[in-house]
Amino acid sequence: MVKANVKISRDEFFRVRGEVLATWPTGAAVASLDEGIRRQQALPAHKQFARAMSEARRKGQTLLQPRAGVALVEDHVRLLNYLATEGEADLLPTTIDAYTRQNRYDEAANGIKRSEEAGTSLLNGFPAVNHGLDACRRVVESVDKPVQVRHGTPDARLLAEITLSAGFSSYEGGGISYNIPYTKRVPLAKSIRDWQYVDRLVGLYGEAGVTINREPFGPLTGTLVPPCISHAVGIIEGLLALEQGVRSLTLGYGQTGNMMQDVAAMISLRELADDYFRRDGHEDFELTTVFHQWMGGFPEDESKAFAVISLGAAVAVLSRADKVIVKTPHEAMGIPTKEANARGLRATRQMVNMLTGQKMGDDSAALRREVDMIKAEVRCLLEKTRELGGGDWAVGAAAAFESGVLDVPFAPSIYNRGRLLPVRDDEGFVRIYQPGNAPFTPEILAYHAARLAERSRTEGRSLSFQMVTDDIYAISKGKLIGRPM
Amino acid sequence: MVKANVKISRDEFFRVRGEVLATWPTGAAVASLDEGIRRQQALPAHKQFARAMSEARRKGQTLLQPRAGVALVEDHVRLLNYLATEGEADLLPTTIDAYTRQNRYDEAANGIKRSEEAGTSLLNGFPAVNHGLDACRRVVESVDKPVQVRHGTPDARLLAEITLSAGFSSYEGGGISYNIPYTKRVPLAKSIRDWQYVDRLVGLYGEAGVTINREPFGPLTGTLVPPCISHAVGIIEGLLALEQGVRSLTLGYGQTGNMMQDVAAMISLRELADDYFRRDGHEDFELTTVFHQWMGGFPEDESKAFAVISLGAAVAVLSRADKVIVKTPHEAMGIPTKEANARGLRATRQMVNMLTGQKMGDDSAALRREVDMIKAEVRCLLEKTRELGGGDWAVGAAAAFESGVLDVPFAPSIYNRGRLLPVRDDEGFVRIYQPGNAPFTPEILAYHAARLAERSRTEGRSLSFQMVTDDIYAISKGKLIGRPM
Amino acid sequence: MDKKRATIVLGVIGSDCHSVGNKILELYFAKRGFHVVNLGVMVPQDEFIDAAIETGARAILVSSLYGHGEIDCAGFRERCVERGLEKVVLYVGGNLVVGKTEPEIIVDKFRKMGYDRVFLPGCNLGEAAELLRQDLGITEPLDPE
Amino acid sequence: MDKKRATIVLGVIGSDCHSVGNKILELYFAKRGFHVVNLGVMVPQDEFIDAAIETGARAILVSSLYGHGEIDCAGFRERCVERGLEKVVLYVGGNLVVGKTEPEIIVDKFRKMGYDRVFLPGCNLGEAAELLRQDLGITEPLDPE
Ligand code: B12
Ligand code: B12
Repeated sequence: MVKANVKISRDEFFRVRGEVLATWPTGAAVASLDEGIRRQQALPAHKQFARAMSEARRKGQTLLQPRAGVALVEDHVRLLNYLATEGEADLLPTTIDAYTRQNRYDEAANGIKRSEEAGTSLLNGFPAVNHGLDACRRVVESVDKPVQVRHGTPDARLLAEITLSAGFSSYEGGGISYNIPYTKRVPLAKSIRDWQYVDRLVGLYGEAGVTINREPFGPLTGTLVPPCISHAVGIIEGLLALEQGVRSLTLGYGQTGNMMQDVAAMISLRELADDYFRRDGHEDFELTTVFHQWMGGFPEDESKAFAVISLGAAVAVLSRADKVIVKTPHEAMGIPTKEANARGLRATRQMVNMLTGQKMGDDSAALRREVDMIKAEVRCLLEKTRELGGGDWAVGAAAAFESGVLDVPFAPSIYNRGRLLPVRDDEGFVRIYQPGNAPFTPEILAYHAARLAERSRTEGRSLSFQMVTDDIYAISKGKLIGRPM
Repeated sequence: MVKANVKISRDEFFRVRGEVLATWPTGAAVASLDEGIRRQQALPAHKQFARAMSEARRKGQTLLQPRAGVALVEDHVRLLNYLATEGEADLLPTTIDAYTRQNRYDEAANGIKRSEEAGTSLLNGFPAVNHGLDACRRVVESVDKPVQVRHGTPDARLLAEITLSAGFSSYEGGGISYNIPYTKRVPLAKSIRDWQYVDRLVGLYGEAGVTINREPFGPLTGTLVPPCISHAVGIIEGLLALEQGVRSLTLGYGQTGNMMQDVAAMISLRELADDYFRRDGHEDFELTTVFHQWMGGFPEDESKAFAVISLGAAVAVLSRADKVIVKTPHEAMGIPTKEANARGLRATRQMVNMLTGQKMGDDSAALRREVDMIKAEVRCLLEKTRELGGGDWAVGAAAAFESGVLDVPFAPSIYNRGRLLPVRDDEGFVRIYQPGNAPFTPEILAYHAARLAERSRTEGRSLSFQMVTDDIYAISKGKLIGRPM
Repeated sequence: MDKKRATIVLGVIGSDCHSVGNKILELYFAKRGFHVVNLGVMVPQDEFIDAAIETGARAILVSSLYGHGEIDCAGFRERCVERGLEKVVLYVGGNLVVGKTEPEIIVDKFRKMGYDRVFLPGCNLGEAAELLRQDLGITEPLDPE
Repeated sequence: MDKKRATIVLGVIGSDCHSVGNKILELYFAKRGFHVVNLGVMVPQDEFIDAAIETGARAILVSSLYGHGEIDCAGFRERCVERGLEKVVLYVGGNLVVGKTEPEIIVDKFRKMGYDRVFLPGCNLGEAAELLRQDLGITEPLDPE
């Protein structure tokens, strides 16, 4: 069996690097890694992402971060500054457009051109590769907060080279989480390999004393993902990243809407990740967490959207997330205007401020039971993955998806089995309805089945795909659970 | 000692009734109590307030009710219907204007006239007495939900006669809760007496088989009121009402913003009230509860207001309130437009729907400790009140306020001592900073002092009125606790 | 410091019971060195004027929160003049009209009614006190917050 | 019932990965009696057309969620005609443009591009299926939901 989860050698890295930088003309400008390192070293403390995350954790704060990106540089700078001032954001994003995510830089170029003509953004994000180093530097230098690249790119090597060189100090994504939910035909082995490159790049910055924060994408498809699945993926991506020299890791989780499940998920994520990382011999890392406000379909009505946003904000604090990713009242409709984006942030800010320091149910036995249940589930998935990989997480991950040991609900990738089906139980916990090939113990499956039977009974109907569909629509239609009328 | 908490005799009631109806020309139209009873009997089931409350309790639902009232009848009807359809309200209000609340019907008449001229409401509510029976019937008949009178009237006898006769099926207020926070110079003995009249009127409807719902006003001044104080007042008003024959009682509580305190408050309110009512020999009553979204100063920013509204909605459900009174994003600024009112309702609806059936921390020991603490506090206040009244709650209540045993923070009434001062502790619980003459045990005071000492330590400043002021402003400035910058 | 201890009359006009802001205003202006005569809530126009005459107050600070401000505050300036308080400084503040309204419209409306300055709910009390100092021609600085 | 089992091609256009609505649409239209060829996400224009030609589909249902609809969907009608699908019924739906936009503007824009019907995210699938039945000239009623 090939060993895949090994640190990429310097030689190999720089060999590949030449190829990567050559894939688009703007790559040439970042040829010197040292210049990038110097720019990172020159970043003032308050613009360093890893430092902000670490301080938040130390002080027990929950930092606020929006998503935002538009086609043109000056508009993007204006947008970010607006979100910092009017939105009271603590951390800034640069969300990348969907062409760039697929390395379709020619289409991104067309999008830029058409946006210039239209005088408004026709792209759903900031095409950082096309704009290149100087424009990215302009972004980082024009704002006064740490900035992160947020995207969904299976091969994000060139994007990383350019943005990190420009001074972005955090980079979202991972070889699984930016493949399975975001693409159709990219083999996992390839995206994992390409993300090892990104992590190795971050590791090289690290060797020069620059800590770049890395954040695997927790929510996956954002749609009824049982916590154990996203935790398993996040922990594997964490292990892969640590191997390449990443030190500042933020693991994420997307809200399901049941408060207890969400709090339990955040607790178990922290505990499990710490455990798995140490068990594999990693010591020198800083683990923080991010909670994503509801990632599934939103209600169109903006007042209702505010309630969804507010619940996410509340649970972020109650679950002691170090960061919360904020949605907007425009979510169901389209990319938010800067005003709508700031409105989501301000609602979140108010909730976060009101609840900071509050404890609700921390000593609950029911909560602890859910924590233990999630942990047991994740262990089933991860132990089998480890086994499939003969101890190698990269090999194991690819094999696990191939066999359906890991299976992300509703994902577009052909490399995802798509046989596991989730559904909500009678209290709204997302449970396993059909496990597909996921290797849960009979006890775990019995627990899920028992909870789901309660719902069947309440609704007087049996479990079915109709119920799953009803649950997918539920929050957008004003409920948590998709019950029949 | 006079016995005051006794059922008003029929004879006395009807003697006084003559005087009451004569205080304004519109009184004449409701001279026949039987006609009112017939109209109430003719109300379809889904428009009966007591029934709606009782069903909500049985089904574990939290019903939504806005506040709303404008000067002119047709506008008011339009407003209520809008709140039912666009706002998805379960229960409708008719909020009475402030002149009517002070029985200044001539000024209300002027307000109606000026509103007609201006083509918009210049009154802060619906002047039901001036409009009289037929207009009130029109209101009840034009909507398809139960309607309640919500006001703040120390002498609400004529208002009750007219509105109940017209088919309003719930009546808010009480001799203490609609005096102390709402007026300056009305003696308690007088307002209690006048409210006994109202309760007796409700009792007479009850004797004819018509259950009118009654709701003491829980939040009092809405400003940092410790739960024990509003509970004591609510329970006394409940006892006074039961004595006069009221059967459907909804006790209320205004959110403080600390989730655990709020949930504990709602649990203790139900348990204590039930206990006190039964101890006094009442058996035949139905007790439900209402949770008021934050009643203090709101943030001006509407997005932030949505977060405050959403937190209130969440806690209403988590605390199993049978009803939630909904604020609006215009709260800080002025009487809401019907659109803004509906927006508050829709945000609340979404939150209520998402959380219904969820349990968060129900089994928490820390929560139970707060429940027990509130109960012990209320018992101190109520036992002393009982003692001061020689077993008579009406006499006791007046004496308790006179001596400062009962003392509502920041109230305008000269019959309220105003020596008790609340302030938030380090987690945002509203605690007793200065008890004034409130007869808490040394243990209770020590508990409060210890919690407050924690805050002192965190903030590095001693307790002071400045801290109280900071707390009054806090939520409107985006925080729960008024900490120095 | 006693020189600047100018007397001011404070109260909430009409049938308005909102007492919280009133208590804060009393404490605040007293702290900054004014001599505050606080009439509390539910104060008729003539009670303000009586108090001002009685105490020789040079300013009247009217609050209205509950929405009837437009009705309650009308004619106050004329009444002051009628009763001999030609020079009294008249401030008004709070949620002055029914409904969320553009600040400019509110300020304009109450300026036209004869109020010297108009304050909205979110106003900065420090600025208000400073303006009052100027309007009363007090030359010493105010007491610290 | 087999008569109305008209073939329709379904897919999410461009670089768009939103797969949830697509899975639901597939199941829904199949349930109502259509024969659905689902191409999944990230489908180029020509792949839609290839599939329609291959399967003899009479309608193409295009989804675009991610905001690039305006760019990705342009010229599709012309391309269909070019490749001999003069009569194919073209539907489009989803979050078709970047940013919250008035429904009329969106519908108008895509109608002008040659789409027969334009659906917004909150649309009722029952109505869409019914319209499709009519547009395809199917006379029998659809299968029940
Ligand atoms: C879940 C989600 C994701 C998941 C998707 C996982 C997956 N693989 O499916 C993740 C997190 C990966 C994701 C990624 C992105 N997303 Co996204 N996502 C959503 C979200 C929250 C829900 C979508 C969903 O599943 N809805 C539930 C299904 C059932 O509804 P639906 O998709 O709308 O489909 C129904 C209808 O539209 C209709 N319909 C659709 N097509 C057609 C066609 C016909 C003919 C008919 C009749 C009906 C019809 O019927 C469907 C079934 O009922 C929406 C916002 C929302 N709706 O709340 C944003 C949203 C669609 N995403 C958006 C964006 C921009 C992105 C990204 C580019 C990231 C970014 N910049 O923020 C990337 C896309 C990358 C890429 N290459 O595509 C934007 C699109 C903006 C715009 N149009 O202006 C949205 C609207 C959010 C927003 N307001 O910014 N997203
Ligand atoms: C608490 C409260 C109550 C409590 C009051 C308890 C009490 N006795 O004080 C209760 C629940 C009893 C109550 C009752 C009513 N209320 Co009320 N209440 C509020 C609330 C939520 C907070 C008020 C408060 O205490 N704020 C905190 C203090 C510190 O701020 P403040 O009062 O604004 O005062 C500050 C500033 O305004 C300024 N200021 C004020 N005056 C002046 C004057 C000068 C010269 C200066 C420089 C500054 C200044 O400085 C003050 C200190 O910082 C407000 C809405 C809000 N603000 O969020 C509604 C509000 C004031 N109430 C309102 C109404 C209508 C009523 C009722 C008529 C009921 C109803 N129809 O809904 C009754 C009033 C009955 C009556 N007779 O007056 C409306 C007024 C609407 C309008 N203007 O269009 C408001 C705005 C709510 C709303 N949006 O509908 N209320």
